[in-house]
Amino acid sequence: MINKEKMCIQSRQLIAADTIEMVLKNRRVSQAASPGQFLHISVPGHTLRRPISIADVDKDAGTTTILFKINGSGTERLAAYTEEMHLDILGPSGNGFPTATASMEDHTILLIGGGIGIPPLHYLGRTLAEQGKKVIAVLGFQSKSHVFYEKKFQQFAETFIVTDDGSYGNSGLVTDLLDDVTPFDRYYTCGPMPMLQAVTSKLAHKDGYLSLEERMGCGIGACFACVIPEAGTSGYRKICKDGPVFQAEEVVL
Amino acid sequence: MINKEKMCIQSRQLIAADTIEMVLKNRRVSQAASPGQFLHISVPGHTLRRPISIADVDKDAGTTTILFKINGSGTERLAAYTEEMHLDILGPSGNGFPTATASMEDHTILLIGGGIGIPPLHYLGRTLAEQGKKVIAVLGFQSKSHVFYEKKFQQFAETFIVTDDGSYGNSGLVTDLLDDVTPFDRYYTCGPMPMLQAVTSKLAHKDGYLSLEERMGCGIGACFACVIPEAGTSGYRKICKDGPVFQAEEVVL
Amino acid sequence: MDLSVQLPGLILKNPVMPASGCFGFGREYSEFYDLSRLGAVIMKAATGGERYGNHTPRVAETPSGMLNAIGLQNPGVEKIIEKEVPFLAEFDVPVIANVAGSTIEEYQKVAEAFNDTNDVHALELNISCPNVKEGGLQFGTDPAMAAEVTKTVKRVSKHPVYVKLSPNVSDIVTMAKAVEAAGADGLTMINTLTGMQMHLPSKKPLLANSTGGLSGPAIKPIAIRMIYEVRRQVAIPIIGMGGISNSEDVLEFLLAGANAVAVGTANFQNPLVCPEIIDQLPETLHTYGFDSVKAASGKGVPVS
Amino acid sequence: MDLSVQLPGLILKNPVMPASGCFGFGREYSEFYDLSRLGAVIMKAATGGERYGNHTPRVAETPSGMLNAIGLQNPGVEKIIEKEVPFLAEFDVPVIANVAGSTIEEYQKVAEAFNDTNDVHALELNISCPNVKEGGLQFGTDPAMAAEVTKTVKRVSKHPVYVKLSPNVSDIVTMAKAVEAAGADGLTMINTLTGMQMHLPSKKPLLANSTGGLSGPAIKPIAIRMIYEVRRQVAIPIIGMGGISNSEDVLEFLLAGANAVAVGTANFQNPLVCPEIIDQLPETLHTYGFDSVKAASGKGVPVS
Ligand SMILES: Cc1cc2nc3c(=O)[nH]c(=O)nc-3n(C[C@H](O)[C@H](O)[C@H](O)COP(=O)(O)OP(=O)(O)OC[C@H]3O[C@@H](n4cnc5c(N)ncnc54)[C@H](O)[C@@H]3O)c2cc1C
Ligand SMILES: Cc1cc2nc3c(=O)[nH]c(=O)nc-3n(C[C@H](O)[C@H](O)[C@H](O)COP(=O)(O)OP(=O)(O)OC[C@H]3O[C@@H](n4cnc5c(N)ncnc54)[C@H](O)[C@@H]3O)c2cc1C
Ligand SMILES: Cc1cc2nc3c(=O)[nH]c(=O)nc-3n(C[C@H](O)[C@H](O)[C@H](O)COP(=O)(O)O)c2cc1C
Ligand SMILES: Cc1cc2nc3c(=O)[nH]c(=O)nc-3n(C[C@H](O)[C@H](O)[C@H](O)COP(=O)(O)O)c2cc1C
Ligand code: FES
Ligand code: FES
Repeated sequence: MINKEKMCIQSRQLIAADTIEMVLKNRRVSQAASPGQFLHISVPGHTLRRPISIADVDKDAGTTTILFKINGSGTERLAAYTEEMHLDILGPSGNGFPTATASMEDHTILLIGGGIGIPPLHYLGRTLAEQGKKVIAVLGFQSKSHVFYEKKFQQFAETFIVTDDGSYGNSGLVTDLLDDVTPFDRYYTCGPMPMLQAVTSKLAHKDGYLSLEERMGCGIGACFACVIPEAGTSGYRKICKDGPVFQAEEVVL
Repeated sequence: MINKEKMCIQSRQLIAADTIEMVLKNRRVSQAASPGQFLHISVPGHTLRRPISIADVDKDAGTTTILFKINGSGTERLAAYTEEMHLDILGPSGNGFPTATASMEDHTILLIGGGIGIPPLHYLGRTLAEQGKKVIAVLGFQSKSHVFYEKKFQQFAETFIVTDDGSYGNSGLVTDLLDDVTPFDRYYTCGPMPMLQAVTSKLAHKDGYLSLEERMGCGIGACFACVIPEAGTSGYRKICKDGPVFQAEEVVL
Repeated sequence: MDLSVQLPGLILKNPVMPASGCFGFGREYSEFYDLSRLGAVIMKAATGGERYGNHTPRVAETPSGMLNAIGLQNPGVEKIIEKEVPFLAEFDVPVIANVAGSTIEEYQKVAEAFNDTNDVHALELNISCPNVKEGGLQFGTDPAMAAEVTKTVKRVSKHPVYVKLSPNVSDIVTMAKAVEAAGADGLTMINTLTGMQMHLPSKKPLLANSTGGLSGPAIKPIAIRMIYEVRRQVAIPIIGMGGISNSEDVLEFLLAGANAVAVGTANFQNPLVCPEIIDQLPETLHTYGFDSVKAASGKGVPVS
Repeated sequence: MDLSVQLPGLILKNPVMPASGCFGFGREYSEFYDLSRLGAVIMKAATGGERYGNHTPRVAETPSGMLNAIGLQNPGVEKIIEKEVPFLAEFDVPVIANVAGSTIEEYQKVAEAFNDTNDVHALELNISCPNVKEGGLQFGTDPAMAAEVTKTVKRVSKHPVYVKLSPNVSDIVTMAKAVEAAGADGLTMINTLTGMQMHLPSKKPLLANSTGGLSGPAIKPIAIRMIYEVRRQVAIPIIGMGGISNSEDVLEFLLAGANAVAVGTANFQNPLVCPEIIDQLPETLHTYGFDSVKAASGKGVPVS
């Protein structure tokens, strides 16, 4: 159930080039949140809210962590928020990654993330590892200065870093590494559309889930701004409500 | 000469109901400012600047004081500014009250102010008193909670307070008191239009100056938003550039 | 404070309703508040058959506004009557159906279909959608075509018909008079203004459809002007919209001549905006000296 | 980075000029910076005789925009040529005279008067001012009248003629084609959209003139859409305007098909905005892969 809530900024820090991490306090939101869901954040002076994924949750502390990249005027304004200020959000929104319902045979999980698509995979990976899965993470960044959360992923996953320019980790694209990783039972991916297309076509035979992005109006399923064609039908799914996570074969990229 | 300047807020305080006083630091502005001029203040999220009179200047300290009433969304936003923040202003703007050029026979000066028209008369009165004039001030407010700067005026002027509802000082309008004050040589007035009309018609035989308000576009004389008909011609004067102060007979109210 | 308004087919407990296309069929917002609090609900557009609409991106943000090019996506009138109207019928709120089409025949078909239900209380004839290739906007910019589609729908429909005017015209009064003469029971105005945003990185229009409809506070002065102009020359009621986001905005529309109002884009910023406006309205009316919505309606328009 | 643009009668060192009515005759802004830095200057409207204009209030603030109803106040074309043009001639900057009138005869008279000076380099025919009772806007919404006034002025004027289009029309392309066929050397677009604001305390329109022209960022999507539509069907150059306040906005207008741009309302917020935009423009063009203004112009418009 989505609510309109105020979340108090408990900490705020620049964790990589143009990338801000915020820890937000609100017990109701953190209790309800599951991996892959997002917050729809109001930005003063802007007509539309900004969707930002949940990157981590501490249910005991009642906090939710988000990570975002300064990408335009809205995220720039958001980046200017400081500790103790409040964000007006709708959330937790959308349908996240299947975790509890994941079949028990899925022993090894592969996470494939690109850039600012990586945050939702963090909360997901941590949750799956706590459920006893083996987790492998292949994370792609533009360059060394953009790398974040490497250590955090290493705490629960065998982690491979790739940068476009080779300035850190392996050089190239996340898909270049997929042949080298241990066999896995299922993958979860989030990142820019070209990456998702490459990943899903390369892993067409595999059980996989992806998290999608689209420009949103309402963020709650009412305005039909964020649809994606459903595979094999003339129908559609709403990214804000039915997604943002879909099974790889469910939608047409 | 008007400049675009940043002014640092040195202090900010609520001095009466909905009325904020701010002391702004900028040496160039304070050096150039004369009584009756205004600052044209930029307010984030608002297309048009807000004109606010200069209420006092400390040339040694390099500060300029403004007083404004929360009247709408722009002044509300301005009221949320706190110490150490910077205002973006154009100023000092317009032509103020004649002081140095005032003929030496004007021994006794009457100031007549209404509400938020009072601030410019403060800097004016202080300046005239320093020049050795006798200053009388008749100041009208809505009610007791709106009264401000009484003590400051008392430092240089024989001061009469009037409130609409009689909750402080005399009850009624500033014009009710004009018959009772000492004879004077010249008057200066600023306040709402009905007050200015009443004052100028009551004191039609007297030498007087008024400061006018009008909605402004540019604030520098380029857009023709703020004109007022010139008396006795088919012409006009621009309040932002030729004014805001005019001789009483110069314009048609 | 009397907030009630009576309009053809509609007994409104207050003058505030969500605008078409910004509220789906009410399901999502019903999770935020009880829809019975609303003056009415205007449903998303209905076309003859199911429509997928345009490619994405379908929305863009603009200064104090947004562009949308949804393209009338909807499940088609039959499914709407079967699945969506019964959901709304559970609330104590009048329902207005937004009727769209590419041809006069399609408008007629959709309007006739709504004769099958008593849970819809009025039609809003959408002759002004800028986001579909055929029909839509032409009906909205040519007075003769607007009159013809109005007449056709009036002839077949058992429900009162409100015609939704497009602001993309040289002369809004001529349009309003044409549909009034054709028998419209009321007007809703305004729909969106056609706009565009270029996407600098791709050097192309940002919306997949290139153009989209501009809505939000940016267009409010245009809406107020058009309602004011129409109110001076047309007698049928007007449901006003375009950039409303608070109760002062509502009063501005009432003064300009609206009898009731709809709220669109503001729902995206704040899903609770409609009930919040309804709660604030009595105080706002009181502040400016009114004791009812009816007393304020048209008060800013000189009698001519 | 090559910012230069050549247009009929105008050799611009950069594509940025202040828009008519927002810059007076340059005197006030010349105290802020050297006007020679500008691509050109468009003067405030000139009419046959002196005009006082409308009563005050003449401006109102709106979300991301403003309304104005100045009413073409100006000292008349003779005084402008005598007193204002010589002042601008001291700068190294092309001057465009904005020509207004209530009748075809007045347009003709003003245009003829400008034949007496070589310090004006082009005319901008203002057939789109929404703030005067007669003339102005009718010329701007009727293609036949627009063509007639264009022809008349072209016949008598020695200067290239740019026609300023009104956005208050159903079909901007028809207007543009009509004036192109009538011999216009270029277009400037867009003028303001007619809007209104109600003043709640007085329960009346805030502007003394009731309606005013809406300008500023709020109207940018409408300007971009209209320029894009016109660019696809009309060959003459376009000076684009409507809500520009930074160098990204300029690039957006160029991509949509403008050859140069004008900045209006943004001057009120920041009197230095024109030179600041000119300074930022090379970096913005570079960021998006252009090495000149000319290369960017029309790049977002599909060849049809
Ligand atoms: C479900 C979901 C989860 C996301 N999670 C994250 C995250 O965890 N961290 C992060 O940095 N980014 C995330 N994004 C992308 C983020 O929403 C955009 O970067 C952000 O909205 C851009 O806003 P802006 O003001 O910087 O850009 P502007 O260009 O000023 O935005 C203008 C408009 O476009 C929309 N927009 C622009 N880019 C995108 C985009 N890529 N996706 C959706 N809308 C966009 C904005 O929401 C806004 O309405 C997510 C997007 C979605 C849909
Ligand atoms: C020369 C001059 C000096 C002034 N000095 C002072 C002062 O010292 N202290 C003070 O409190 N007020 C002063 N005012 C009035 C002050 O400018 C307005 O109260 C203020 O602009 C209102 O802005 P807002 O955002 O609160 O109201 P809004 O209603 O949101 O403003 C909307 C628009 O209307 C304009 N506007 C609204 N009311 C007025 C008004 N009375 N005069 C001019 N423009 C107006 C605003 O500038 C803005 O452009 C002065 C006005 C002028 C012209
Ligand atoms: C996303 C979106 C979808 C819309 N869909 C429709 C529609 O289906 N039918 C219709 O008549 N108007 C539609 N509109 C127009 C609105 O009903 C309304 O007329 C317009 O947005 C102006 O109001 P606002 O500024 O409050 O949004 C839509 C508007 C938006 C923003
Ligand atoms: C105060 C003001 C006065 C204007 N006067 C004129 C004018 O005299 N002639 C004219 O052609 N356009 C006039 N305009 C319109 C502008 O030139 C411009 O077309 C319009 O404002 C859109 O640009 P902007 O959004 O950058 O302001 C005026 C605009 C404003 C705001
Ligand atoms: S954003 Fe409105 S339906 Fe998804
Ligand atoms: S505000 Fe522009 S001339 Fe005075």
